[in-house]
Amino acid sequence: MSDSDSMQRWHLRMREKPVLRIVAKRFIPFVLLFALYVQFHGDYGPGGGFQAGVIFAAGLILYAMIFGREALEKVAPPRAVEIAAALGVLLYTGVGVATMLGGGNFLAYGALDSHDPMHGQHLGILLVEAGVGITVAAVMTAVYFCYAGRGAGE
Amino acid sequence: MSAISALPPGTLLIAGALLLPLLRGAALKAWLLALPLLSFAHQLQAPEAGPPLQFFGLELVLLRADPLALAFGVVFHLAALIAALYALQLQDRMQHAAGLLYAGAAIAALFAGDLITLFIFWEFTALASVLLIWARRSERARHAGLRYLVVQVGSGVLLLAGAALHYRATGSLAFGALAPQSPGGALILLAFGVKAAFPLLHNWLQDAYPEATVTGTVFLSAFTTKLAIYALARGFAGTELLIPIGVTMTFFPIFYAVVENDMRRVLAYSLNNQLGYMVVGIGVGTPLALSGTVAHAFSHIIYKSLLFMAMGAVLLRVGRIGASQLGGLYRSMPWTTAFCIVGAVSISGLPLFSGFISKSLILSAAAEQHHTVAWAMLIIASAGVLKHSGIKIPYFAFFAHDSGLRVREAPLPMLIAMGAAATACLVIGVWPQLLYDILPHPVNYEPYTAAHVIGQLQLLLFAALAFALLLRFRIYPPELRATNLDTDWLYRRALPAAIRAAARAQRRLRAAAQTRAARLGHALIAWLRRHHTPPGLLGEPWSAGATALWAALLLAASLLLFYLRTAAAG
Amino acid sequence: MIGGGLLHYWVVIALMMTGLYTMIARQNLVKKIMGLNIFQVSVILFYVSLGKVAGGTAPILKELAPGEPAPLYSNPLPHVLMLTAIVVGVAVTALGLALVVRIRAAYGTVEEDALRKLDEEERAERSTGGGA
Amino acid sequence: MTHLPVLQIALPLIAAPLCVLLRHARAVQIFAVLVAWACLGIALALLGAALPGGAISYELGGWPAPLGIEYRVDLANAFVLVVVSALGAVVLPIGPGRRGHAVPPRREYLFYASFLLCMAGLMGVAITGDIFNVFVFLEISSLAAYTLIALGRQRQALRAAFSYLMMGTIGGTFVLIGIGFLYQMTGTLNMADLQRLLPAVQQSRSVHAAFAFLTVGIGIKLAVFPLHQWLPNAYSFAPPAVSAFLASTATKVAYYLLVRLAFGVFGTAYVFGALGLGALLLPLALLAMFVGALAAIYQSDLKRLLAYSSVSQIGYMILGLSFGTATGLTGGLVHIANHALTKGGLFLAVACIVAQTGSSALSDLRGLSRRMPWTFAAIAIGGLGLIGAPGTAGFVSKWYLVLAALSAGRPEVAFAVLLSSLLAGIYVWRVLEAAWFRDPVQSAPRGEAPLRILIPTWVLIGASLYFGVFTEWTAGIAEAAARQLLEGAP
Repeated sequence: MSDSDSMQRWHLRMREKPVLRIVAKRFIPFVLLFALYVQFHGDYGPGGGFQAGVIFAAGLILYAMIFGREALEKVAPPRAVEIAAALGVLLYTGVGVATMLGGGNFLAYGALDSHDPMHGQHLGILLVEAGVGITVAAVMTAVYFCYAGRGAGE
Repeated sequence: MSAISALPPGTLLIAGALLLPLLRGAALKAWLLALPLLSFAHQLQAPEAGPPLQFFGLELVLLRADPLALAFGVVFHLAALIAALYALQLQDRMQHAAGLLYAGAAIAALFAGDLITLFIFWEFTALASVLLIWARRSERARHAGLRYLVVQVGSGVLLLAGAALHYRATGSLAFGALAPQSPGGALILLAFGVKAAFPLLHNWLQDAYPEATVTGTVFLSAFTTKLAIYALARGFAGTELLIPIGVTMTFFPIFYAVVENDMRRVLAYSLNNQLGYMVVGIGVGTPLALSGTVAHAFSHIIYKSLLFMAMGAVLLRVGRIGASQLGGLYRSMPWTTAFCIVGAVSISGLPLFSGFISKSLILSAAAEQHHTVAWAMLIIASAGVLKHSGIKIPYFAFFAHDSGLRVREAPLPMLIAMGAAATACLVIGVWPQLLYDILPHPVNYEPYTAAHVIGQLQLLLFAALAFALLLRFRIYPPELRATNLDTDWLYRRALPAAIRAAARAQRRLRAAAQTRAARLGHALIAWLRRHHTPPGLLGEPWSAGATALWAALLLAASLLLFYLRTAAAG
Repeated sequence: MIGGGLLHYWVVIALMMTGLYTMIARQNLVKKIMGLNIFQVSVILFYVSLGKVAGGTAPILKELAPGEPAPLYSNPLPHVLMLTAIVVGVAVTALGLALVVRIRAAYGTVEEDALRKLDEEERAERSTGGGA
Repeated sequence: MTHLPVLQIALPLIAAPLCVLLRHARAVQIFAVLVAWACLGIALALLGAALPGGAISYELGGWPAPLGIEYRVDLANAFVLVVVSALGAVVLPIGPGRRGHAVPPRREYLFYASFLLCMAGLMGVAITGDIFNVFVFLEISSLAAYTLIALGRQRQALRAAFSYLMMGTIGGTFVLIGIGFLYQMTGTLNMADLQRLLPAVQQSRSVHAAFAFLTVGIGIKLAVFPLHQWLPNAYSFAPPAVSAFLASTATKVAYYLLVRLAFGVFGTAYVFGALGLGALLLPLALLAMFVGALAAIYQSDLKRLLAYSSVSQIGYMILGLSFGTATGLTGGLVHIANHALTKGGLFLAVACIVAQTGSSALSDLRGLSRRMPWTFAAIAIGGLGLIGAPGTAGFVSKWYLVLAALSAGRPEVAFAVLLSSLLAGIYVWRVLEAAWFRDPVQSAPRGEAPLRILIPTWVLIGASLYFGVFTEWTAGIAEAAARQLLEGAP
């Protein structure tokens, strides 16, 4: 409970720091945007779901640190985070199943588009990376909830 | 039906024992008596050989019914029936079940055609029989039972190891004649020897049997050692080594039997002595000798059960079994007394009783093969038998000084069981041909020649005379550590002091060795316990850090090993 | 060159030993986790150094002008593998810390010797309680 | 069907997040059990396909083998797959346990999700032909296992999980280092490819180091003495179903992995000839057999006793491996199945006891056999299996081990095997003696355990009896698998 007290005190103090609040508010959208850039640039250069997911989660966690866990819970309810993590994995494995239904091997993206395998490759990698990104972002946020939420329920 | 006849006899007993928990009252009793009969019927219609069974790549022969196995089967069934009858009034269902399982496993072991099957039932008898000891539910019995189990399972382990070696060497698991010189054969011989209570391997017998329940001892005396005798007869007939071993077996227990106070322990020693005759018979190995062995096993099972039953009845009624604590019981237990005397004269080999018939066979076989020394020793030993079993048991239990004990006669089922056994002793003694007909080899032997009868009677008379004299001069009170004095007067005059000293020295030596070994054993166990119980080093998991350290050390060790090995090779 | 061209090995080994030592010697569970992290990082460095090809450039495909020789790429595979290893490391750390949090809640301490003593006391209590 | 190898892994992997989405305890339970049974079906189908002797290869993403990740099923790993999925299918229906548990019903779905992940990880280790993939699956299964263990009822479960996490991660990292060395020397991660390329470079010290790191790393997961320290606490404080599952599968998969690397990747001649691994493993195996059994004798809690007996039984498996011969390997492989059935059944029997009495202390077992005859009959049979009594599955394994020791010219080792089964007899006897020959305590439970637990218990114990006599499906397959591994069939 002392932990949760200190948490609350931390947020109270944050209220009194307008510079941080303003900067964060301006900054966070760019963090999230950058995450999306890394996510979709992964198709052509360095980047991809792992990195993007972590960056995205970092943005969310920054938001929670400045404005409080409750504020983040409004944006991303823990239940929704949990579902997102599950859905991300399902998206990944779903692509695998789809390729099998399309007649290829598991995760043989070429099978996603019977006319143009190259197009299928693009689509497959896009979806898989999206799944990875969603999962990583959700799991990192969940981990944050797990520690930051400690004491609240006790 | 054909499926049942493919199974070895005895399995019926095992299966039947598993039904016991469902029965109660009269049905239970009827079932207990019916099972041995049913099983015997099963044996009678058993084919000569069952179909081989595939058991992870090995071919097992569960059923091989040749004359040797069949002969033992007859007597085992008879013993099972008598023992079940004796135990009938018992309320303890576990003992009933254990007894039947034990008998069933022992019978099934007789028909095992290969070493693995033999091993399986061999261990099964150990497991079932130990329950008969534990069923007494005393601390002493629990410990004795555990020691017994360790020895019995140990003999099974030796047997399995021997079987594996034998299989390696010959590629066959069939249980036939084995070579005692080969490592596998030697291990198997040792396994049989443990179970047959060879000298120095015998302690478990005297340790465990007297601790078993009243009825349990009757079962125990019938099966365990005789199964070993059967196995020896099958695997090592004609092994000369067995003759000296057997002669030793007939002799050394006499000393202990004479000085022992606990009557059931006296019988346990005499059991050992009787086994000696059979081991000699196997060592001689001629058809006559083998037949003698089987015949002796047959009659011995019956009269030894009879004696154990009588002593069990005494223990049941009096609650004590020390020779010095008994006496004068013939007044209150006349029937038991009578049956006990029948058993005693049978074991002593009095003509017209079963012991005479079978012992003579072995003696004649030994003489025929010119094992003169062994023959002479056996004769001398048989006089000793008379003293410790034939006279000591009935005399101190039922006569001697009147201890003032007034108890009830044994319960009726026990009396019937004893009566049946006594009748069997007499019937075999009078009509030996009945016994000879079931022996594995045809026997044309007439025990009742004048020479035989007179020789035996002389021997017995001298022994009885010696006993009387000793008593008369008060050299033979039960608590005295007396020596064995035999009919031979030279022997008697020259050696008593030496033997007395030797016996005493041996006892002292044994005691010292035992305490030293015990102290060592205790220290070892304490050490093991200290390190393996939870706060100890090996009984409690270490911290994660310690494992990290061990992982690092092991890694270093393996790197070093690999480096050295390859450096040496390169 | 320092370390005879094997500098990266020495760094890896130094980190690895630091991590192992921390795990072995520290009683505090959080510090143990940190040791574990250092240990894992050393392996990641090891892999990353495996992928480096002397003179190689970042493994990004580019359009080649006609006649231009293909550039020498470093091996990207170890990096990709380490992506997975990092994820594993994060998961392990998160789970380990979560366990530490719950241990703290259940025992009130995160020092291993204190935990051990608490467990031993509990067992002693139970065995005497069970005997009575 | 051609996709079976990947479905084996993908099915539980897909099902785990679905469990999270479903949430409703009852629905999740039914769903997870169905998935586990489907896994068993797939594993059996794979075994059937592998029986003729060839290997089934499946290329993930359609990339050809040395480059892409390959799933490869031959007899040895099909056998392991069947064992793992069968144990999962039998144990999972029991669930996390109801009585005073750390898992509130509304969080139960996490138990099922973790369990499925653990299954997927273990089967993944067995099925994959890519050595880095092995590491990934090893960590998936381990992470799920840490979580499952931490669900135990007592607070010691947390400590146990933490220690396991530390040691397991050290082990996993060692494996990773070993893989790194292999990749450095050969430039490939595919196991079949490694087998082809290694002989050329096997004199290099990097390869020795790789093998040392792999052996020790796997040794931690396998709980080789003296790296077994995580095991007793982990098994004794985990929820009963978890103990039953992990005890019968986790170490077995690690054993399979070690076997695969030693015989299938590095090669018998190199591992046992040049490096002399047998000289390292044999003493460790013997020590494990005796220390484990002795420690088991002196334990006062049934679950701990069984856990230490596992240490001893793992010693047997290592012993089989240490000879480096077909017979020894057969003994080790067949013990995977036999010990999984026996120990799984025993831990489930403990679950029965805990469900009725709430305790697994030996002193609380007094006289219980009268109240719970079926449970204790199962314990008696399972105990005989641990001893290696004939007619039980344990005997079959021991027979092969004894044969292997004798044919390797080590009769004293054969004797040690038999001697340590005597020790097993003592600890089993302690349990039976308490249950049968002591008078029951006052607070003894009213009756037999619920069928929900009793039936799985008897399924496993019954199977251990069945495979004690009919060994075509255990020893037969193990023998063929050992031969396949030794011949280094591609």
